[in-house]
Amino acid sequence: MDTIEIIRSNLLSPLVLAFVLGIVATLIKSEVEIPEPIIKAISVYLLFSIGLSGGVELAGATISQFLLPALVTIALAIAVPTWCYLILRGIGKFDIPNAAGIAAHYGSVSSVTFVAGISFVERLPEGQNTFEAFIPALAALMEWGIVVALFIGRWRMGLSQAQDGSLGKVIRDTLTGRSVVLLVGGLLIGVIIGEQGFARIKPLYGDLFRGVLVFFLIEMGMLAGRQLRDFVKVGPFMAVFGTVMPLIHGIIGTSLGLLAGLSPNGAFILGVITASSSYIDAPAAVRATFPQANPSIYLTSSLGITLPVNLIIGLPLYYEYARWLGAVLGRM
Amino acid sequence: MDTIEIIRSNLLSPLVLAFVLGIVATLIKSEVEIPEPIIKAISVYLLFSIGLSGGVELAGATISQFLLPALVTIALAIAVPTWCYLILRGIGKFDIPNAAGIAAHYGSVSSVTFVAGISFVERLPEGQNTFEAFIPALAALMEWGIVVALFIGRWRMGLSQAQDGSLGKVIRDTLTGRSVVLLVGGLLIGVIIGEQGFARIKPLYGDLFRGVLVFFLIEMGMLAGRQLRDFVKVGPFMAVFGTVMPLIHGIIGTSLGLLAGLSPNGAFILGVITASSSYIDAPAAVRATFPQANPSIYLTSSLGITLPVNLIIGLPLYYEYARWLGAVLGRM
Amino acid sequence: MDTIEIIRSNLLSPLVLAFVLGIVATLIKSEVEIPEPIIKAISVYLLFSIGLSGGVELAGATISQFLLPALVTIALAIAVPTWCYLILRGIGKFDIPNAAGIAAHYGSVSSVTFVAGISFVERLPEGQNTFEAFIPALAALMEWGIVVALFIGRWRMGLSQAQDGSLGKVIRDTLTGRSVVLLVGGLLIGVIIGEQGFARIKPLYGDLFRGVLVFFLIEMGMLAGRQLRDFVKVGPFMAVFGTVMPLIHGIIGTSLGLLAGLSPNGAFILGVITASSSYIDAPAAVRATFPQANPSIYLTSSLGITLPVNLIIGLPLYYEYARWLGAVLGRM
Amino acid sequence: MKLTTVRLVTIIGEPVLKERLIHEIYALGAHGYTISEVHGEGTRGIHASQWQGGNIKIETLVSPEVADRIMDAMADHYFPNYAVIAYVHDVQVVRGEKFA
Amino acid sequence: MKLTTVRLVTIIGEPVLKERLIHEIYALGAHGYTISEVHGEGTRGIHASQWQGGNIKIETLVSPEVADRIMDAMADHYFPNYAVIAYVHDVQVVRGEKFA
Amino acid sequence: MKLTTVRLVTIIGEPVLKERLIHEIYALGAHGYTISEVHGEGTRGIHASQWQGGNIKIETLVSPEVADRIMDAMADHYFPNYAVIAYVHDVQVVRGEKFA
Ligand SMILES: Nc1ncnc2c1ncn2[C@@H]1O[C@H](COP(=O)(O)O)[C@@H](O)[C@H]1O
Ligand SMILES: Nc1ncnc2c1ncn2[C@@H]1O[C@H](COP(=O)(O)O)[C@@H](O)[C@H]1O
Ligand SMILES: Nc1ncnc2c1ncn2[C@@H]1O[C@H](COP(=O)(O)O)[C@@H](O)[C@H]1O
Ligand code: NA
Ligand code: NA
Ligand code: NA
Repeated sequence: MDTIEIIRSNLLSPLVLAFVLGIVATLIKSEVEIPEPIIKAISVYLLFSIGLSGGVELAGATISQFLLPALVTIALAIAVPTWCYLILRGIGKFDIPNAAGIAAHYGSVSSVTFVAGISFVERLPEGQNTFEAFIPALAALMEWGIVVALFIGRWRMGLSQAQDGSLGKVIRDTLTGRSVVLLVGGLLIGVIIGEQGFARIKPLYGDLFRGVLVFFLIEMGMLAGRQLRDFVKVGPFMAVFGTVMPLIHGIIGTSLGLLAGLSPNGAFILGVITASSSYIDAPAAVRATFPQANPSIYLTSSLGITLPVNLIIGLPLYYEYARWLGAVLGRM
Repeated sequence: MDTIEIIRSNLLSPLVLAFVLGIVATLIKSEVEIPEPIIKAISVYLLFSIGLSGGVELAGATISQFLLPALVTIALAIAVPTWCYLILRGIGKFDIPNAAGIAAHYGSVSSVTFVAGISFVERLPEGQNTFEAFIPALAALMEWGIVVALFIGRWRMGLSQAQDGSLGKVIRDTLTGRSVVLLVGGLLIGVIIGEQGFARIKPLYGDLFRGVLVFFLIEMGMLAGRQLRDFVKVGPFMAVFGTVMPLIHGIIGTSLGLLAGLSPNGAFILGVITASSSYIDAPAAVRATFPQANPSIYLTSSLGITLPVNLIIGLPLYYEYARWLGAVLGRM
Repeated sequence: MDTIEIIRSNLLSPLVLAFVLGIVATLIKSEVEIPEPIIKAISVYLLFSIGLSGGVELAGATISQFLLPALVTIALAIAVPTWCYLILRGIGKFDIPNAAGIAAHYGSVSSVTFVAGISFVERLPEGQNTFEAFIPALAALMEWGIVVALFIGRWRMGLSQAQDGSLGKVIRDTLTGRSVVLLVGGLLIGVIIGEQGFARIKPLYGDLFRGVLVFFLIEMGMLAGRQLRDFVKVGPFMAVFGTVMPLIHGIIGTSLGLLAGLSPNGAFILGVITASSSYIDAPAAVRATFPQANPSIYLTSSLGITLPVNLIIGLPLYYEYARWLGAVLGRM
Repeated sequence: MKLTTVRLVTIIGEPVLKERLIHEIYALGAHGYTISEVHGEGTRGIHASQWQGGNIKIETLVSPEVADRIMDAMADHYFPNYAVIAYVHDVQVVRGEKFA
Repeated sequence: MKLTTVRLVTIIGEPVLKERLIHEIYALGAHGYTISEVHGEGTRGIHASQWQGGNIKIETLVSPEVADRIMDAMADHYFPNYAVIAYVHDVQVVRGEKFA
Repeated sequence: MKLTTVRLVTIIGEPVLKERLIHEIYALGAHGYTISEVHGEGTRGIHASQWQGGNIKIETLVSPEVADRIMDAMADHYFPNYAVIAYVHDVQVVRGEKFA
């Protein structure tokens, strides 16, 4: 597939179309509703499935390649929220709580974007659709970006002024957060049960995966649609920030991934993880730590701008870039 | 299969048996409960699946055959509520709000009956189990029967006496109602992604369809069972109306479908759509527009009488009639 | 597979691992949450699937073999709660309400343990993975153990002191309880639709079964984990009772099953049913009948001790015992 | 619009009591009730249905006499063995006769 | 901390009325509301949305005048045809001006 | 049956505060609470958890002194930065000492 074809095929993939259907349904005030318990259960399912599938593939060989990408991911989890904070303070002129709050979102991971990235690769023709099995562990590591951003904010404010939700609690919440537990737990179970054990549960965790993701994206579209309405409120700076930063992060993540020895597909997914901005864990953590920060700014830019940008133009862009750079580096 | 066999095989199909299980569970006051969020999510799933599958099949050729059946469906969406209203006023002696309210139910579509009709055809032997791919669009058109019935009622009452939920709102609600958005949205997505895109999500939207429908019908049976208890309250006229009208509508819909050029299977499904009576959208719209109308009448007849009549004897009857008339018209 | 291998392979099965993941998630206070409506729907699904699959397999030949195992099951449903009651009164020194309440739990069935037992067999290599199709009916019969235990308690207390929830109500509730209706209803539907009707819904009720069970066990693990914390509260007697009784019951149930003519696999599952202790129906019935009984005792021992004991060491133990005794009796 | 005063009795307790409580308040003279699903903690420990999703809250608008009877019944039949609380206060309604 | 008294109006009724009721209480002067999902029974029979999951309960803290207006509107526009009840009582809040 | 008067404090706010609020009311002297899931609108705009399912409502029966302390704490610690409201009124219970 050439570049145009990749972009077209992403735009016209069931995933993006379901996302757009959700946006449209919201804009025309349609009452399509996927109840909250379903959405919660689906996100447990998606993360656990990804962990499982990764674990099943994991073998001694791939683990030895894990170290460098893991270090790169940790570096990104420190660097991304830091430069976001600096840009938001310096150029965006936000106060400390708002800058740290937004940085926490862009420094961590959006499960849906991550999952869509995985699915993007799996959709490719046989032979081109594999990636490193330890990728879910990278996503779990990147969750630490939240902690980094909140730490920066609290440090700059002086501890006294922040809310009493101690950083210790945020660290614990991050370590034991849903996505970390499901990704890592799934990974371990996958390693233990192997191909053979997985075969009997594959109808649920393998075959249905993409269909369920499409269903999920209808709701994500509705969510993004509701935030889109507040688009004007966030002002021009955040509109640009929410559009451009993920693209820059995607390129950086992909590049570093390749340099750390990941395959182009693996580097692409690391790019997606870096580009994505959280919309579940970060809002809750920020609300608890910096209640002064304005939620409509970070929610709208994360859900209403960055999520669609990543899903619609980010995915094919990072992918094409990964292929191109991979070729340049002689990695394909 | 001959007629007896068709009837027997419908009665003993998992769908009807699950429905009966639900009725029995309610009658013996068993606590089997499928929670509401699940039921809501399943109905989103069923409608979206049907739209999708239709869209995937849709090709240039079939679209050109869409016009006439669409016109016939629109005619039915106007005619059915009108004659229902007249019969309910003239013979049933109902007042305007009740007559219009009941007409709104019988003039529109029950998703579950529609879906069961589709599933009825898909269960047939290879080669006999196809139908026009644009059928979901006809179901969406038929939803307009609600608007027609409410319009008649409001016109006869004089606008002043009706509640302030303006007809404009009802029209908007109908256009953007859940079933319309999901059927049409699914159809469009199906057209765009085509066979190839569908293949990867078929495990969810294709393979599981029938099993999920069976699950759904347990709950529908419980719903019908609860209404059955109020059976005596609706009086003999509505008992007859609720039994006979769907059969007449089914025959009319099937006949017009064949005359409009549909295949016997397609005409059968149009018959099912015509015969079915709404139990979600119509009750809400009627309650908002004609609060004076007595909900136990329209809910009991729609859910407690017409739904079982259609599922149990209607489906095989319309199907056999479609095959017979199709043969007469030389269409098989 | 030899004994060690059976134990190892159960411990490392996706089911047990998912259960352990749930326990761990609770212990580290992770916020992984599978919402209640999902869990309710899944248990409806699991019971209905098992009934269905059983019904599909059921043939004239197997029915004639049903009588003796059914009588044995009824005998167990009377004997198990009786001796539990006596032990709890005599050795455990519990008062009447607590003794009867705990006996009601151990005398009836835990759906999840039962389902895990079925899944244990189905996972075995082709040719060794069949069992009598009427097994679900035995599980339904065993539910009567609740009634027996409550009857004993009320009899010993004198009716005046028990709450007004009459035994008649408990009997009706047991007969029309969720598991009974779904198992028996599923069984009947399975018989009627047969292989051919089942084929089209098998993707949901057959292929997905194991995967869904794994998902369910994550939540069961969290449930057990929450009870584990109260472990200390129940005291040493109940800790021993909750560990040892299921093992004894499992051995007795398996032995009697083989003597009643069941295959080793069938006898194994009867052993599992006997060993398992209820955690849904019994708590509700006991709470209504003997509010004086302390729920933390029966809930903690049933969910926090007996459930994990059965899943982790009980299943392979009963299975190996069934194979060994089957060989001794020349039944393999 | 003339408002009249009636009493709102609120009962919070275990779901297992639902049917029995409804039956009881009707027997004591209530003509309606509203239920919500809630969860909570009090001075008793765990209760049987706790892991199955908490408590129910039953609210019923009644005349003062009926309110007294319900509060008595709660104290006599339920407080000893069940995790239940009940409280009552005055509210004003438009059509007092509906609740009398 | 000085507490001031405002009125808490509670409306329980069919979900189909949700949007209209919210619109109406705002029009009559409320500045906020809280909704819960409940179910219940009263003196009317079945209503349209009953099988779809019960009733809604709307609570709004308002000034006495607004409370009177809302109660009037309930009695005039909704009681005749809908399964709705409404009641009102005094509560104390910290920042009375927020609800006035 | 002798009824005694206690105070019912109601707090409605963002779910993110749940643990902290429960901890706080216990620290101020409450012995129990009941939570419901609600949603609503007030004078602040969107809040972080809004799209995740609304607000929580915490109700706690306490003595008048504890009620005052809770209202003070709400006003001091939460009103400035969070979307929270709180109100209080008298109710009557059977066993007043349970809540004192
Ligand atoms: N002080 C209180 N304030 C509010 N609700 C309470 C209080 N005490 C108990 N409850 C509620 O009543 C239920 C039973 O209380 P208890 O019998 O004390 O365990 C609890 O689960 C709470 O939902
Ligand atoms: N006496 C009452 N106490 C509490 N709630 C009531 C009462 N009467 C009616 N309700 C509630 O108001 C709704 C409508 O009542 P009705 O119009 O009498 O059918 C019911 O479904 C209940 O939720
Ligand atoms: N006047 C009011 N009446 C009832 N509930 C209110 C009112 N104002 C605010 N609330 C509730 O309190 C929450 C926070 O309010 P606010 O801080 O004004 O945004 C809202 O989401 C509502 O649930
Ligand atoms: Na990121
Ligand atoms: Na119709
Ligand atoms: Na047992």
